[in-house]
Amino acid sequence: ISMLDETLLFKWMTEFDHQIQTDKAYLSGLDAEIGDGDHGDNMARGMSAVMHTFKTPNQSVAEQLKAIAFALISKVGGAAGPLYGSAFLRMSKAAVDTQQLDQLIQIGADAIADRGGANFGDKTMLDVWAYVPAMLEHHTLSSAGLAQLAAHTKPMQAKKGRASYLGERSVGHLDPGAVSSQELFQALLKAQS
Amino acid sequence: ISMLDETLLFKWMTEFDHQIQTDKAYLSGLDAEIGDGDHGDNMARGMSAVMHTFKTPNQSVAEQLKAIAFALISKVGGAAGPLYGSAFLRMSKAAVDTQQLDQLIQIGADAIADRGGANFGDKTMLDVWAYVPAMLEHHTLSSAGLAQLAAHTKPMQAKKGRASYLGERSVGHLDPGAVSSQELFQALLKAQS
Amino acid sequence: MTIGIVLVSHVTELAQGIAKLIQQVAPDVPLTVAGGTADNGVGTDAAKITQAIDANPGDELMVFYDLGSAKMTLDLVAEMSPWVIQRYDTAFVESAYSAAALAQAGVGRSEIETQLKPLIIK
Amino acid sequence: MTIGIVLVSHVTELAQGIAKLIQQVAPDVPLTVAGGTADNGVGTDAAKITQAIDANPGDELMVFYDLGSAKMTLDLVAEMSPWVIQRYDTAFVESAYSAAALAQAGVGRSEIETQLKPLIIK
Ligand SMILES: Nc1ncnc2c1ncn2[C@@H]1O[C@H](COP(=O)(O)OP(=O)(O)O)[C@@H](O)[C@H]1O
Ligand SMILES: Nc1ncnc2c1ncn2[C@@H]1O[C@H](COP(=O)(O)OP(=O)(O)O)[C@@H](O)[C@H]1O
Ligand SMILES: [Mg+2]
Ligand SMILES: [Mg+2]
Ligand SMILES: [Mg+2]
Ligand SMILES: [Mg+2]
Repeated sequence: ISMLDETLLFKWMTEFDHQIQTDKAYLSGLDAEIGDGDHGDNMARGMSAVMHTFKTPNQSVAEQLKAIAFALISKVGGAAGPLYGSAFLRMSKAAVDTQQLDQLIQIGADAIADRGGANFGDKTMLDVWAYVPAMLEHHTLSSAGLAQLAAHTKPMQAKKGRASYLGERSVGHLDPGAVSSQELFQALLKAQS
Repeated sequence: ISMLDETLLFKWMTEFDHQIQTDKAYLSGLDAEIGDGDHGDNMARGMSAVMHTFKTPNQSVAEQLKAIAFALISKVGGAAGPLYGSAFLRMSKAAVDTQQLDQLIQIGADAIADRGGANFGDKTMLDVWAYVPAMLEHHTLSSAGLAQLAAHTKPMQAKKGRASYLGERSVGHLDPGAVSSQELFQALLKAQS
Repeated sequence: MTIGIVLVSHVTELAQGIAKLIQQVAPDVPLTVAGGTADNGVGTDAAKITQAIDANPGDELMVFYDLGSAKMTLDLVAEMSPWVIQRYDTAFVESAYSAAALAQAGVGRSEIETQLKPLIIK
Repeated sequence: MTIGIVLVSHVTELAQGIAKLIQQVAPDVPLTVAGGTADNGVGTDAAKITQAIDANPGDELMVFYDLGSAKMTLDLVAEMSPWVIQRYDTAFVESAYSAAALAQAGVGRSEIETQLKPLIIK
């Protein structure tokens, strides 16, 4: 089972930031279909702030996760802010006791579920986060598997977030938060390789 | 039974305008207790515009009533605008067929009830308007009687308008629209005397 | 039949603020607003409402408002207007947002109205 | 225990517009607002919300919001705050107006909450 240390966390966030900045317009475009068209811009702003937090030297994993959480909470400006932010905040608290990656991601997924009140199948980022811990535990996490998780949100009808206002019309579109979460965990794979 | 002609209408509105301008602060003060504190200012603005309509020469009673209605609708700016405005508008349509005052006021009261959806006892201007036609018909309209009608709104709980948001706390205050309506019909008495 | 949305508020900034929220999710839905009195005080102005209705290029207008006196002025104006105007006694911000998002997605008026039912509060 | 009201919106003008509507009927009720992102775009800003909560002199704060993401940021901020904060899933404009009018009349929080029940829509 892999562990989250300072080096991996830095590599992970660096890869994720890179991916988000590259896909900014794509993610906002997905959000324009069933939301307000800002998810890529929100995440790009948030991740720029996240990268700044690494300038503070000698932070523990817990401290670093907390700084990431606050950067996301402060800078994202959309629903993804308190959601990703709550995930990292709860992970930072847990990181005092465990650095086991699957456990930390599970704690993050729980935090997202608590903050947003979504269930599996509600067409949100939770539909990616919820399945990653088991994949990590069983060493089955793969880029293709992550892409499939995000793709599964396409036929779903949104029950939470702005897309839920569209009712049945939300069917047939990828959930932008699920796609950015797919990229988050693809970045983790890259950082580990 | 008294009839509404051009002369009486002019005298009536002149008296009402005078009373409203004098009592502007008092009426707004009543409205501040259970509303937004602008009823006197609203009515004063509206009546100034009403007085302007008399500058157009040789208007029939129907035409004049219509001009009054539009002045009130355009200038009052609060609930009293569409309410008094609807009353005068409906009266102007009826005035083509009848100039009988009690009938016209009854038509005005019906218009207020239709526009606002209030019932008797809902603590609105309707609690004055509704009783005036019968008083006119039976020659019992008096200044004291009108004061009593308005006073009756004091123990009522508001069911319509801003005061209704206060629930039970609206009890114990005069309804500002009932008081301005009291003044409207007191002005009619003065104009007739 | 394109749907147009009209917002009627006692306060200019309130109507414009909702418009800003809506335009983000419904850039193609015709939207016009009337807020405040003629001199931008708190209240409603029949002329502003008439203008918001006349200026809206939508074929059927869905109108949302804040408080009761806006409703009465709106009704008066709507009665004298030649357009197809429907007024909703629903939560102002939430229902205007929902209706706009649905209209943007091409949903028709009667289906939008079904979705607005739980938002009827006045 | 004085009641304070806090408005949290995705749009600065929207929060300020409701404030204008409310202040007219509730001049003595402490009212603070947080609207829009840090650069006044459409969205929510945790710092603005924190400030609106901290700056409100009310002893118990009743908080109203427009859309779900404002609610989540608000919840996050409220959890970290030492104050008594209650968030309402009610029609934004209508419930904030009602609560303010009642608070102005000296009505207590639990009685206000009873009156807000029919306005719960989210
Ligand atoms: N209640 C919720 N629970 C879980 N995820 C949610 C919820 N609401 C929104 N989301 C996620 O947030 C994403 C949208 O993020 P973003 O565009 O930044 O926020 P906003 O909708 O405020 O503009 C959605 O695609 C979805 O994955
Ligand atoms: N639905 C209604 N039906 C009848 N009268 C009403 C109604 N709503 C308000 N009123 C009357 O209007 C008066 C308030 O007028 P005004 O202060 O000009 O309007 P606003 O409340 O918009 O500021 C109330 O005192 C009441 O008599
Ligand atoms: Mg978005
Ligand atoms: Mg957004
Ligand atoms: Mg008033
Ligand atoms: Mg007013």
